[in-house]
Amino acid sequence: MRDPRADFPILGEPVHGRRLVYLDSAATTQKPRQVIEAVADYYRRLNANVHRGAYDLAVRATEAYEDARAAVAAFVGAPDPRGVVFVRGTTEALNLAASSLGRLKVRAGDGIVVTAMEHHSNLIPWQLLAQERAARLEMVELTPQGELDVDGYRRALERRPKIVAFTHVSNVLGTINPVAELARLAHEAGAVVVVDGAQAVPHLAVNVAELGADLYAFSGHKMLGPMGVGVLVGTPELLDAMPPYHGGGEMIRTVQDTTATYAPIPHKFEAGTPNVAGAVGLKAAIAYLGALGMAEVAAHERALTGYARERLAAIEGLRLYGPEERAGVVSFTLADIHPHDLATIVDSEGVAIRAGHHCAQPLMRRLDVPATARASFYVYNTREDVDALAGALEKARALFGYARA
Amino acid sequence: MRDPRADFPILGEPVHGRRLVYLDSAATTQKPRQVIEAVADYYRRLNANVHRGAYDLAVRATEAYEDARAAVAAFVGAPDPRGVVFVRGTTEALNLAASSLGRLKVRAGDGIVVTAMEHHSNLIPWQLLAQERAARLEMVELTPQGELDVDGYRRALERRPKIVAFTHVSNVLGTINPVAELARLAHEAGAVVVVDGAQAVPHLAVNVAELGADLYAFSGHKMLGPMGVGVLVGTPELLDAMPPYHGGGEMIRTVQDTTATYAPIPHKFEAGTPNVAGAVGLKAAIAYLGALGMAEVAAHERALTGYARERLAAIEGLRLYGPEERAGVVSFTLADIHPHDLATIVDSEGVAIRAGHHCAQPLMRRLDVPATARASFYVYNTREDVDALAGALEKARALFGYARA
Amino acid sequence: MPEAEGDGLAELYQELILDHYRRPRNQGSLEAHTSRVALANPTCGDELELDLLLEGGTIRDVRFSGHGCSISQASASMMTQLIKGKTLDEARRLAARFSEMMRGSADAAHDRALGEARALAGVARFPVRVKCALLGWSALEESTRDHP
Amino acid sequence: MPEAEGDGLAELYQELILDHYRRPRNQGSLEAHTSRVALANPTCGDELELDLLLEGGTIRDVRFSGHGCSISQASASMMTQLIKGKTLDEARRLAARFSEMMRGSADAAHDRALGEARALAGVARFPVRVKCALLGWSALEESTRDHP
Ligand SMILES: Cc1ncc(COP(=O)(O)O)c(C=O)c1O
Ligand SMILES: Cc1ncc(COP(=O)(O)O)c(C=O)c1O
Repeated sequence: MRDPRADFPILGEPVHGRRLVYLDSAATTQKPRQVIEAVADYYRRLNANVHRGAYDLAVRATEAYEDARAAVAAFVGAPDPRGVVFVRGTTEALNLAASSLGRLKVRAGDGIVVTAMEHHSNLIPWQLLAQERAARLEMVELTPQGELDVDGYRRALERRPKIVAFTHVSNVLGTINPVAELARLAHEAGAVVVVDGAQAVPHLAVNVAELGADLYAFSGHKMLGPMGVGVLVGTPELLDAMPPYHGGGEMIRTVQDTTATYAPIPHKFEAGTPNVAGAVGLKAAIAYLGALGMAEVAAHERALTGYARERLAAIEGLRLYGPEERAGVVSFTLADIHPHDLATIVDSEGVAIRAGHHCAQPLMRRLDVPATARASFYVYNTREDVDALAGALEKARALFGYARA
Repeated sequence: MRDPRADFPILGEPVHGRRLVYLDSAATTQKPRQVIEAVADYYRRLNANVHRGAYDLAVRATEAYEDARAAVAAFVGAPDPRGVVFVRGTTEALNLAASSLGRLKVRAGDGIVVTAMEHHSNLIPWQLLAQERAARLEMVELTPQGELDVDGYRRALERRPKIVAFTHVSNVLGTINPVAELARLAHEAGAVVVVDGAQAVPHLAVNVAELGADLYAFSGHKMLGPMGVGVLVGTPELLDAMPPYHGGGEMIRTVQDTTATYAPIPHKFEAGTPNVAGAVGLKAAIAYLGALGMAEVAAHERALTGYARERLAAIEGLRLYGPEERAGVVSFTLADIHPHDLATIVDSEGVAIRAGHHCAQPLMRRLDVPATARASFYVYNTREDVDALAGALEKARALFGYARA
Repeated sequence: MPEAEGDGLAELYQELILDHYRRPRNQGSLEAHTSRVALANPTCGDELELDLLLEGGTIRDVRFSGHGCSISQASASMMTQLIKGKTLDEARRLAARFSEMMRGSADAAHDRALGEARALAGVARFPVRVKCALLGWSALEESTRDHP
Repeated sequence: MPEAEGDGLAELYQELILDHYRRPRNQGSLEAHTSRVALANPTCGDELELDLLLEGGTIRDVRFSGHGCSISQASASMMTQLIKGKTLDEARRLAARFSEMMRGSADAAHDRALGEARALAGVARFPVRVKCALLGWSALEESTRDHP
């Protein structure tokens, strides 16, 4: 993969007088100037509201917006751009899914299956739905290695749940779930499959059609795109059948005083003025990733993650979580130093890592830790970044009174 | 008011080889370079995910986000920034309000009151809620002048509805509703008051505390801000009592496998990664409007609207809709020329106006037209823009075979 | 046919189109109809209802009503002229041809089979208006979807 | 007190603080308590439970449990030392003083009334960590809110 660092202005901004070593891309990624410029350029040249204007600017803004939709569809292998719904991010996508699918499918006593490695965004919407509908929410456990317990998953399917929701890639352990297999099993059991792709689309070549997910969610801001734009991809048949989510402008066909009929997909799910600039920026991010090559991106991360696991494992008292085979996320704890203290200490060396429960409290309980420290990698990270992290962790050990190994 | 046109790069972009005369600010406004730069600068210098990081960048991003919240609170007179919830836009704000208030307040047979001048975004969410809860949705009619029928409104209140939702300013007629009085009456009847401020906050000095609205919604993109950010302002007491909307990261306190407790406001309503760059851009827009002076902005629009009404009324066959006293929105029809044709024709002169039902089909039925043409004004518009519109409308008359007056 | 020139507006609003807009042919409804389809263009609020009387695969009669811009009304009016008396297959061929013209095909724009509807060739230069010109044809498509 | 220097980390993680982190004073729970309050910092997952035994406006005994970073644990530990045996009014005055120190007040940072808790003055330089240092004090505030 070509070295893209020069494209990221923020990497030139010193932190505490040091070079920024940004290792928190699982939370949000930095943006290349190509994306920053695409957004600015949209506002400078073709900003207008979409879908409603008979004038030139509105036509061009609408084209830009629909081009972005087509680019997203192509990037994730969605056969039909009508299956691409723009939302704010993964969280909104999953709430939309839970709310609309819930009304379509879930009655009292019905089952909904999630896993113990879900981000809160793929858990709380199902909790709320289960509470509202008096449905049964079941959580599939993990193996000691931090992989999904597929036997437990099969058992959960025997009760024929209406909906199965799981993450493609764990944001804590890096575990990559066998989505195609899990989806096939769920379909055999008659369930609709909802996949949280927030940590997958940025890092792996994803093809939703091959995976067989009925609904698939991800965020633009985690894949070099702007904040405030994300995607729910669905099969047109399912989206067609689902009742609308938000009511408002753009999503209607005709409106009477107390009733309305709705527009075809995807517009049925896009009430109100969308984030057109965000979609345009996401398209630029997709073009950027496409030029790097998703296979190369994945290989780069794999190499870096392997190196990081090696370097970190050599630190005395450091414990790594999660399976060997994984995406570019490394969670760890170090002796009795609380992850929050670790984050503060490595920050003083310019190294940005995350500490906490990573919005995955059920998983934390299973790991039997209140929190972990997490380093996550992306296209702009290097082996030097890993070295900087390792060095900063040694400093933490020293501050907490541990002798150098 | 100082002339701000030089700040708007898009106004220098020719349309069909002509100067752009942008008269569709009620749909979305153009952006000054100060806002475009604020967004780009955020990504270049301090982008990170908020509220979760122990490192320097995350702290600075969080500060920027919370500073934006404080700026919004100050701009609309919200006494407490905790009452400012960031959303995508007015539509999401109103859907949040309907969903959460619905669960808090509305049981079968309860009443919800709206008006016949609502934008679909302040109607469909209440329709959906009424259908879901078997509640009664009542629509207050308008006077022939296009103002709210306050007697009808009082009668509707006699049935003691749980929720009253109305717009501050009509996006079609420009009618400015007497929000403070309407809110007082609704409160006396025991109702919660939800106000759609999408067309008010950009154009008038708004003070939500003085108005007495319990919930008040508006969009950043209609007030020089970026797309993908908007606001629901509420009294902290009401927001505290309201159940959460989206489930996900950031909005929780603790999460068990099948239940969770929620964070205090405003975070309870801000699940997932927010549009931090959008909030930062909105703050820049507020600073820009503040420097122009909202009183000056309102006066500028008033003068321009008066001039436009005068110029347009002089065109033979042209019919204006709505009251004399109004915000900077002018809806009209011209002889038998369909508004859509009008928009196409004036576009060829570089003049961007909107044609259609303006997401207000119930109002269109009451005006007894399928559509109107609409010109709307903002800080960058001038008398020359109005002249260009009037000239282009004469061209439309000529094309449709009407003799020059 | 006039060639597109200048801003294209003179072609868009040529007399024949305005004539169909102001005096639509085959306007109204058919008491005896075999199909009735109502369509709306949610963007601009145009509405159109199309009644067909089909007999043995032939369009015996056709009427339309509704309201909308000059393009949608004129196009529907011209369409009714074209399809009356035609077989379903012929009508579908015309619809396909008209679509091609809307996508800018010069060949289609010179196809005499399209009759007066060729006056609408200039709409191709106004992408947002293409939907208007297609509204009547879309109603036709929906009316005949379930026929062989 | 050591003055802040360099990156402030040496001050933040000085021995006294690590000692309280590793050997918290007054840890555990009180079987006989007049209040029990559990608080969490949702950002980092720190959790803390504070038991108080109040008698006639005086804090007779206090214990805390939970888990969290060195700052939150050390701060809670130091707090329990400070407030044990104090009246509610005195404890509230200490809480206010501690807050001032967290907002950077040099005056508060030299107030002997804060005892060992003064070692936490350096936290003021780490804004995200201020919440950690305040967690125990927030639990105290919540425990005593309904008392006169
Ligand atoms: C696995 C996973 N799901 C969902 C989310 C939520 O994404 P967002 O905050 O963009 O809505 C995240 C990121 O925080 C994530 O890592
Ligand atoms: C009065 C009114 N309400 C609501 C909206 C919807 O705002 P948005 O599209 O930003 O959600 C608009 C603008 O389209 C409006 O004019």
